[in-house]
Amino acid sequence: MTNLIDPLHMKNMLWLIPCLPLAGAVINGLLGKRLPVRLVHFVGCASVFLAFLISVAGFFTLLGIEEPHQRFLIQPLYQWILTVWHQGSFSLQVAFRLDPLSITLCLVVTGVGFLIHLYSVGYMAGDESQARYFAYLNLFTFSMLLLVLADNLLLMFVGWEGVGLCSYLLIGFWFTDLEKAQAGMKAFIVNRVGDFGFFVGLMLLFWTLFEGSNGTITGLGFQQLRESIPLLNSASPILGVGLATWIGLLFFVGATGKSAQIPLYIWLPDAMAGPTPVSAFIHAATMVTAGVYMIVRLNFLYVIAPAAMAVVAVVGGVTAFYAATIALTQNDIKRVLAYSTISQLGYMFLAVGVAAFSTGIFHLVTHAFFKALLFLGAGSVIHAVHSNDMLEMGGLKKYMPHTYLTFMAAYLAISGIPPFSGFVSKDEILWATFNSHLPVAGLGKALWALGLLTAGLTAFYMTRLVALTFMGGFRGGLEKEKHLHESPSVMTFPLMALAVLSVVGGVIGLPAVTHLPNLLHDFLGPVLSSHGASGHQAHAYWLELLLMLISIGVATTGIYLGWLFYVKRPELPGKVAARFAKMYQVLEQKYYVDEIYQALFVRPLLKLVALSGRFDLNTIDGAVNLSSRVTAKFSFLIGWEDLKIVDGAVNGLAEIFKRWGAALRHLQTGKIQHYLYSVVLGIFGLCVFMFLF
Amino acid sequence: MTDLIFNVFILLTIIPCFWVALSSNIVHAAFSLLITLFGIAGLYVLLGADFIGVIQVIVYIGGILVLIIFGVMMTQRGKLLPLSIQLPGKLFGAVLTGVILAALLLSATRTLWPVAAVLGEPQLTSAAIGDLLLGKYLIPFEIASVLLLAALIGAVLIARRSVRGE
Amino acid sequence: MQYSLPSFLIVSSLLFCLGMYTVLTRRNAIGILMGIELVLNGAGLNFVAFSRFLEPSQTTNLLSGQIFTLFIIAVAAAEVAVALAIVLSLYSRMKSIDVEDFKNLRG
Amino acid sequence: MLPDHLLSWMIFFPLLGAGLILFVPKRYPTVMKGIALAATIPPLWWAANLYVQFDRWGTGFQYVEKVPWIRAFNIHYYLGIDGISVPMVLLTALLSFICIIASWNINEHVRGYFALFLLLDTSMKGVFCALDFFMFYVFWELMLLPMYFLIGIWGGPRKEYAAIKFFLFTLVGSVLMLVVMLVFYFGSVEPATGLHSFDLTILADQSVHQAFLRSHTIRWLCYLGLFIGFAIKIPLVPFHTWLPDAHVEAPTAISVILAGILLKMGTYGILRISYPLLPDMAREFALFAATLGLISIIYGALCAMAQTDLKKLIAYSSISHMGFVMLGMSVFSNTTAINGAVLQMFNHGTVTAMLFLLVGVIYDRAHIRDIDSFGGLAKTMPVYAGYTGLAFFAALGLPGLSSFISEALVLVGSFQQYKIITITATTGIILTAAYFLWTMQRVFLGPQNKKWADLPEISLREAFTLTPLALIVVLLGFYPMPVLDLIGATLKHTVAMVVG
Repeated sequence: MTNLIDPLHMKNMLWLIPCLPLAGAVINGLLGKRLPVRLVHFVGCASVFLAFLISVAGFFTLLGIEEPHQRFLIQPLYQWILTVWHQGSFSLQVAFRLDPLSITLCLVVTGVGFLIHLYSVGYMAGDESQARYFAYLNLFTFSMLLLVLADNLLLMFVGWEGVGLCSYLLIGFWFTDLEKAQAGMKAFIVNRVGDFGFFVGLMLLFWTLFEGSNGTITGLGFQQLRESIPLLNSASPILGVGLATWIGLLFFVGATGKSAQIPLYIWLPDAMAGPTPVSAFIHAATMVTAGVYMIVRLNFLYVIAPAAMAVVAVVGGVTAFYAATIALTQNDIKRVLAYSTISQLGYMFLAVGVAAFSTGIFHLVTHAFFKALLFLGAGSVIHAVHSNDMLEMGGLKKYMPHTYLTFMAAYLAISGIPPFSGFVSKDEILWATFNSHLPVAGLGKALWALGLLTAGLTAFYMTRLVALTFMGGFRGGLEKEKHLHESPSVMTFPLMALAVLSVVGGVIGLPAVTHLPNLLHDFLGPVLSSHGASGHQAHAYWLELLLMLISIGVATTGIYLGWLFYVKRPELPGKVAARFAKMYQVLEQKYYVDEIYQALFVRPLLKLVALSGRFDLNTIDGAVNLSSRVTAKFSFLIGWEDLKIVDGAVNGLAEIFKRWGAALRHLQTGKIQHYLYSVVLGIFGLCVFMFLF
Repeated sequence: MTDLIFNVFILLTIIPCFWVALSSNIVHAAFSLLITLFGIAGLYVLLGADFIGVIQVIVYIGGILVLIIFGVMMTQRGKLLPLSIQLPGKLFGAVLTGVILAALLLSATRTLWPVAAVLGEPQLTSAAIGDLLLGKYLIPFEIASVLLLAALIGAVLIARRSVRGE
Repeated sequence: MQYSLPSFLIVSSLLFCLGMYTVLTRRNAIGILMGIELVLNGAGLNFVAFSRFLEPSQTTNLLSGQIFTLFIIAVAAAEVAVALAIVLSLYSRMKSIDVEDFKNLRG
Repeated sequence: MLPDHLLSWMIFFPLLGAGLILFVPKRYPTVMKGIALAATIPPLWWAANLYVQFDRWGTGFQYVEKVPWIRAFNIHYYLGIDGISVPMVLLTALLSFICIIASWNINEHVRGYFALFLLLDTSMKGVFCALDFFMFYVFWELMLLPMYFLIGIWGGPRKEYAAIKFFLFTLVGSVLMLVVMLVFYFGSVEPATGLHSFDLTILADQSVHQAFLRSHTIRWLCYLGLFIGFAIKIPLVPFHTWLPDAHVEAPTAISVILAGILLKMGTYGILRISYPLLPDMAREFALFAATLGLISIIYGALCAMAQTDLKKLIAYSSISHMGFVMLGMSVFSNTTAINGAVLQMFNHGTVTAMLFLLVGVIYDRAHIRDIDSFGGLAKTMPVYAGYTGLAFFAALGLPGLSSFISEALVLVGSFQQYKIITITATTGIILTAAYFLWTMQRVFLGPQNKKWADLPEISLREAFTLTPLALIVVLLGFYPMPVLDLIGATLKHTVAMVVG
């Protein structure tokens, strides 16, 4: 494929990718109410589809460039921020960078995004403010593309918080329902906590590089960062910890906020309050993966901070396991999928933690396919049953064949059954973890075991979900059963497309044992730092094959157990739950995490707020009023004292003058002569006075 | 010869003054004032101030005195007023006047006035006065005119109010 | 008395004092006016006499005294006009020009 | 076709309008409003021209007009602008124009209101263009008077208390400034004429200062006096309690002007007077000022969260935002922070103006500002909810909107000099997001409150006042260079001068 499009031409079209969805958002947002609904749908979907086409064109242009290390296009738009001073300057450009990593993400965002836009047309039919919905969805696509295509960290931060805003707007889309609005707010504030970490990391990075390079580094462009990153090692560590690690950890805090990892994941389960396509698009495929993308984009930083990498890996692994355990006991179909997303994200961070960047991205891509499919499937189920609770579903296999089939494809993929993409990417991660040589001896092996166990749990709770939803008899009451219907084609087409992708998806990153080229790894090569330990050194193929078999075994046992519990002997879960009542209850209540956070952060903050409010009201204001009262009293005192002493004297004086006045009054006789006399006397006296002296 | 004329005019000025001061009939006082003013005009001419003398006659006598006489005639209805205040008032006035007169006379005669050695021949002064008035003393001249205007308006106003009985 | 400066000053002083006496002792308002006229003329005479007899210094030339008398006459004219207007308006209101009756501006 | 004494024309043109209004008979209020509006349009046009023709790279003052005013004390009528004052003058012209439209439904003592308003407009522009300390002080005091009456007469229930409190607070500040002004006057000798001088440009070069003005304690006391005087105006935390009362009681348009421009007088004063005249003291006070700025940010945000009155909440948020300005201004190791600070002064002007106009809209309809009594307004007034949404997100510093750029610059810049302060300040953005979204939710989201179901949508006039501000907020978010390149050169010069 010689380059169909010459790179220069493509470079000028880069800005179209994010700006088309932005245009769609503006049109729908401002004029939406007046446009007919069909036009709103068309504008919404078309803008994302066009962006997808341009991304594909970009992809091929990149492929066209032979020399792998030249495979990137940068389009600087305009000077964004410029402050100059003597020792240096801080200048940032608004520029888009298209390189293998960002084009992969672009394709996922626009491709899956378009399918979900299509699906939303069906799902949101009948909702009265569709224009606003599509405007927000397009705005989200714009922010995500901005995040992915940004060429410097601050512009990425703009996209980073932009997606946070859109997730807030979309989660609280049906804002008339107060608790949905609260979920939106919770999401935004938790994201904001993460962004705090991101921003501090950004500042620390800039100034360390600025001082290190004494003034030559002036911006945060990735190219500039990549070249000057060794300066971090020379910078003096703070509190004994190397600067690279500090920065890595701070960025990771941002990532946990955005990609819902252990400390800051609490907002994702509540985010299910938004419409299901939103959950599929934002809270499964794109936004939550921003954290992973950011770490992979800054791989050159993390590579020189092994401690930070270890932390990422551990947090990823633990989150994966932790979320999987909670998913076991959830009855709301969307919450199960939410926790499963957190768990899969944990896997991605595990992969990135062990420096298997391309594998992390590979799992990100495959996860986008099957998780979006799962959510959309759940969406069409909810659309039919009008409730999220799995206990009211069951036996939908008969009523919704298409949804069932596509759902099964995704189910098999996520559970890790061989040919499907889920298996390939997850196994690749386990393999990379097994081979990884993290600073702590044996940590790699421990994490691998944890990952394996989580894979089993994943298989189990996915089987539980499928069993409760599609198998057995419909538990949702007879009259509801009557009008159970398959979703319209506009909804099932995306399901099928995604099903194909989740089945075939595995092909782009085949493991070494198959002796076939790992397309994605080679494609991403130049972007990732050279010594990415993605396990392609010479190693015993038999070991990889053995591990693969083990993971297949674990997956099948998980499925069997799930089938056993929920299909063959439905009473079994009740007995098990009874025996481990306490443990079950803890899981069921999501380890009481929400309550702990409430007690640990929210309530003290509110107390502090109330305190400062009162403090301000009566202390400072009080002080001011107090001072006014004191001066008032003091002035009264002076007034009293003044009244008695000074006043007395003054009055006495006044008396004297009054008497003299009375005396002099007689002089004013009214006769003119007397006045003339006094005049003449006066003058005469004056003359005498002048004469004598 | 000039001394004689001079003494005549002095008498002409001083004697009627006593009538003005003491006479009980206001009309007599007014006419004696007329004679005094003529005397003074004569003295002016004697002092070489011919223009001032003529002005004195025209303005002072022709204008002001006529006005006063007019005023006297206007208010002369009914009984003749006892023209001076009771005795103690007069006595006090006389004593005061005497003292001041003595002081003035003393200063007039005692001080050595820097009299010009030779008295220049008196020439016609009106041209020179004209130049001075419109040259060096232009501003006082203008102010005097404004003063007269103001007095005119004031007089009209006061008179008008009194006539309407406000 | 011979024609000399002191004699003139004597005459003007006499005029001045008689005028003052008239002013102080007259009960008739217009009488007082006449007194004032005498005083003014006394002063005028003084000026003319000085301008005639004194050595003209560089600031005051020969005729400045006479100019001054001219202004005195002007002022006198204005003064009489206003004074008569007042007296007549008082007369029309109080039917008398006796100074004793104008007492209401008492203290 | 621009008049040559552009600055004088711009400053005193509203005064002509005010004069004209006095002659309009009582029966024609709309004519008065028309004249008031007409009196603000030419200055706006001139300010725009000023902005376009301002030479970005010249460091000295431009459009200078210097005429001896009071010869006895060597005081000059000395006007001039540089990079810092151009955005402020532009902001003043714009906000005055908008506020006249916003106060179209004032209908008692219309003549008094608009005449005082135009007088206030004149004095504000005067402060921004004055280069003579005495003239600066005159305009500073002149600004107090109309403000006192505007709050005292047209204000809310506790207007007298608020007006007096505002007046006394600022007066204390200006008394201190007066003392310092006199110290500088008597402590300085102009080399050319040997006279004392009020001229800021001359006072700026240290050689002019006499012996006693060179002693450390005197300079320290002078800087402290000026600092307190300006801190009251900014307001920094210990001196801020007049702001919530003044805002709550002031009519809408006046609290827009109060928050939009008057708060900037404090920081502008420090940049125009404290830094050039006492650079060594500026460095010494920098840490103290930064800490006060930090306290303002955190404390302002906390108090804002505790408020139930919408206007008080926005008042406290202004304190928090102005804390950023103070933090940015006390960094001298780079110009990023100070550029961010001046940009934040401009952005805060537009954003808070929008916020107060929006509160005005709801107050005109519902006559209460209590947050908890509203609910579900987004259903009844969607367009209004849209505007408020934009304003709230701009205020909490969402990237892509103007205040993010300025806050980011301030934080990035000040990180170099004060690491711990900046990190604590960055937590401020979380608090800000929390209280704005919480307010957004209590007022707009949630079930539709029956009591307010019939509130009319935002009117065209109100929308007309909000749209230009909204456009500026969005434009400066994506492309802040129009303001940044305007202030760049001057601030580089200022920092160089302070670092010395």
